[in-house]
Amino acid sequence: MKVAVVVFPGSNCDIDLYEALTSVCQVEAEYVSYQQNTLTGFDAVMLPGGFSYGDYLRCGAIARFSNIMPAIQAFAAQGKPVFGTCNGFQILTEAGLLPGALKQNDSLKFVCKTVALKVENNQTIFTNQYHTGEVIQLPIAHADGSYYADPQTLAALEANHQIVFRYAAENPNGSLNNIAGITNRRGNVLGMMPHPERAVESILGNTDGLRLFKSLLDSQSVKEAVH
Amino acid sequence: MKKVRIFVTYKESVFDPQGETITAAVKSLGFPEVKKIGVGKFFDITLSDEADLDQTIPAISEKLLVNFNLETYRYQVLEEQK
Amino acid sequence: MKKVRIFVTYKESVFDPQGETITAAVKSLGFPEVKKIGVGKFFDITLSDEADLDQTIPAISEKLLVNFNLETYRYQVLEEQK
Amino acid sequence: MVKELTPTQIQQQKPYLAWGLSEKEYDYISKQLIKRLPNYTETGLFAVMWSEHCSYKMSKPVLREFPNTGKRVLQGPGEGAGILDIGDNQAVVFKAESHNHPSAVEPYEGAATGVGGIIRDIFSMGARPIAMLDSLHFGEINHPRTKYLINEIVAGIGGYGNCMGIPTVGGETTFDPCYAGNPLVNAMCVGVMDQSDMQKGRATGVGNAVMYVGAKTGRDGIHGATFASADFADDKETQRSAVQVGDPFMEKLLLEACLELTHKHHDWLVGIQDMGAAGLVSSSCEMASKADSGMELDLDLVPQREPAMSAYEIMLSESQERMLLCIRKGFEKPVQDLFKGYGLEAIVIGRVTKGHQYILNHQGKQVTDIPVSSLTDDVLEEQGAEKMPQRLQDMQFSHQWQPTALNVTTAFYQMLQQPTIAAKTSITQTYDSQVRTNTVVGPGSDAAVLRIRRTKKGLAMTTDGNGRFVYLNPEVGGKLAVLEAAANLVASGAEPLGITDCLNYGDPHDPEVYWELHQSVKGMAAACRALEIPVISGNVSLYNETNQQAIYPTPMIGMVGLVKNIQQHATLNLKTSGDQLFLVGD
Ligand SMILES: Nc1ncnc2c1ncn2[C@@H]1O[C@H](COP(=O)(O)OP(=O)(O)O)[C@@H](O)[C@H]1O
Repeated sequence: MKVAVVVFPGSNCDIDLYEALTSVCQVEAEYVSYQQNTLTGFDAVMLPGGFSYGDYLRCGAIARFSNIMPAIQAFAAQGKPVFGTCNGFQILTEAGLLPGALKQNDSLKFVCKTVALKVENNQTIFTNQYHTGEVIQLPIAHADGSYYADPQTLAALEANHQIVFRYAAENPNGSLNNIAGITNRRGNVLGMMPHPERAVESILGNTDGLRLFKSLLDSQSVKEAVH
Repeated sequence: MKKVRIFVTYKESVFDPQGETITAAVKSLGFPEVKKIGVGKFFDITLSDEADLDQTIPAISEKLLVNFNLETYRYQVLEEQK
Repeated sequence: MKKVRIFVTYKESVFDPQGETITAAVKSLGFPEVKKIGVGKFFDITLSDEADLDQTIPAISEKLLVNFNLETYRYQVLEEQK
Repeated sequence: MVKELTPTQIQQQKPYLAWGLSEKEYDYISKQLIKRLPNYTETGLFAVMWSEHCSYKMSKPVLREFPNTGKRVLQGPGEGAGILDIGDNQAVVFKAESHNHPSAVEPYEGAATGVGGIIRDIFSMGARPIAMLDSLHFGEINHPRTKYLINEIVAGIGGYGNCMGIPTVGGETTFDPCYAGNPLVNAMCVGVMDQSDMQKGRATGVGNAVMYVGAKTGRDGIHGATFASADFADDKETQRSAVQVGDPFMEKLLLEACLELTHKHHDWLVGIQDMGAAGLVSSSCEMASKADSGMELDLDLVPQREPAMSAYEIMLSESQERMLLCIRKGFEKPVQDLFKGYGLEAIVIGRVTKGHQYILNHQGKQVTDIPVSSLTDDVLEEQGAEKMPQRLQDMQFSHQWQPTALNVTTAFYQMLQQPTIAAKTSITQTYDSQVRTNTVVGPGSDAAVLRIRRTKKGLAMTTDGNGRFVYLNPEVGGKLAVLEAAANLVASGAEPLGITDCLNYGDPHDPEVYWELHQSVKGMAAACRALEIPVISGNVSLYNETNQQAIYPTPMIGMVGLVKNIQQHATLNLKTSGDQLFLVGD
């Protein structure tokens, strides 16, 4: 298993993902520049948080035109796992790999804190080590995390069990249906505002994010898809 | 040079927290005559004389400047000199 | 109801990193005819019929909507119905 | 275009007075230092380089009180930031900076660019910034402007730090009427590096290139006085703004590019410095002065954002996100390519020269030819007059105020309602305190604690000060500021290593203010000596007054400590019911 951590100009949680994978989960990972155009040799792709292109215009709007994006599109189309957290989620929606969009928080402010999340669907390659209905704690840190989609899209997300994480207590940003994370229809692309990679070591006070990485890394379906 | 202004706003159905906050703030400052404030952004684009506006403006709007999940746009030609 | 649109932009001398970044992005997307993109915001204000626009609009602009350290504004009456 | 006065007109009309240069200084410069009348550009360079902000001419005598040596000190005051040895060939780098005046005028951008500036100071030393802290002092919370200032200043600090991906892990926030017209915005940045990557802001080696990287130069932040003066022929004042606007995205690119240069290309790089206060002039002449070199720059090569900038404007501009490099001759191209990889332009704007002259050329004319040292080393120090403030003289004879014992429970609740004491989560939650996943203890404890990856070590850090204590007794207040910071570190399981400071005071020409400055520094220095903690960097902000009313003398102490074993750090919350509580000390 080898994971690509894509680095865009302005990404700043790239090291967090990389360390969660390599130091904590003992998995091979490599930084991949936004300028590259191939993902050959990788089994999964992760898009980190940060402020690609300063979040100018809209979060993720400019990054989605990077050289690497067609390769990510193709990778996703092959059913291989693609994961985006925070700015990574924003880029995936801007690129159309996930439906909907992320708006400015209702508070109009950046918010950094730990929130309660309900695992809505553990039948994904990213969540199979959680229980459906389980409530976990993960940090958030964003100014534009209010998920929006039109009513039809929302209904389809609900019907297809694409909503994987929902804010369980307070809704920190005004997102519709308390959505914190969704997958695409096929279930191989996950985007979420919370930062599981910040919650993988007990020294930092929280390990609730660890099972997300473990789910993916141990996932039988990944091994099958890849080999 | 040609000049075009593109106006981008949230679709009507999308909740605009900024507009709500500003409306409330203005009212509380003592302007009861203000009923509602909507917020949008605009882009002033300078293009070379050869630019085909009917083609270029929708193209860059759709590709980059507007997110159709949330937003809608209109544009206005400010200047079209030869 | 009266309707006014207030346009707020950076003053000319103020550095606009967002505009620069967007201009570069549009050019690199293959629109060499685009020379420059400036970004601004606008406020669409609905006021009651009694509102005195010459008074209210500058007042709320100065008090809340515009940061005169960096920005400047213009406004345009869209509708003035009795 | 600017109509520049001739040297004789300058001598007669004395525009330099409005730029902050005294007649005595002007005479000394023209008669002793350069032995001719300085031209317009030169006069401007002297005015800004001899300002208190750049030269510390009034605070220097006082700052000598601070101890700044010790077995861990690798770099004391004098460079962009101080450096301390933390073992394993690693070092910690830190410095604090005030941005009070810019934040009072334009709170968002003022605070944001303050953060940007202090971050550049850290990475220009070759270190990766790992944490930000702040120290904020506002007027009373129900003062109409205070709420606006808090929102904007806090948003500015968060906006910049969050975008850079540097966690803001701690700070302090107090409220008092004395800060209503003059809020204090101090920011501190901490970085970590391998000792082999240590850089200096030096330009040595005749023929080596002086290279400019980062944002273009505009008229931002040029000495307010010049805007007010009638020198501008073109009358578009309303379209003019000298406010500096920060671009954290540009700075993030600059940070990564500069760290690649400093970490991987020791052989290309001779020296590096950020362009902070007084922009190009201060960075370039300091780099030359520290190396005892000469320097010649061609200002037409400086990337410019606005048309028709004069030499004076180009040199004094405080446009943000710019760095100056000294590059070994022959390596200009690879440096350019390296920066291009990050979407940045690096441009040769001059060379290190033989001798010690500072020469500037602009539009085919030589506009400056003066000794480098005349700008940096020959500044006339000023010893301020000192007088114990009347209020303290009076206090000596009055009875100490005794609080009447009232209901302790009520008093306790009332104290908790004081904004200075109340929880600051509404502020700290808008800062990303966790990015880069090293924050072991974030905001809400005595000190923040960060681990250093791949070691057992951690660093604890805190900012502390108490203007009211210093106002009541400068010497004791100064001691207490240091002791509070040290206590916060010790309570987090750390050994205090060193200090940076921001000295926020009123007008030093007021003998009472100067006395407060001197006495409080004495107090801080005494505490530093007692605890054996050196002061390795710092910043002075004077003239914090509104309507001739000075703020409380408010020194801020930023202190960093070493946690030898990160597993053994301590936090302040009570852990288990039944645990015993001890009171230690007097
Ligand atoms: N402006 C601020 N920025 C970041 N952290 C802050 C700020 N103000 C307060 N804090 C944090 O909030 C906590 C409480 O602050 P404070 O009330 O000053 O505590 P103390 O008196 O123990 O120093 C500390 O952890 C401090 O670092």
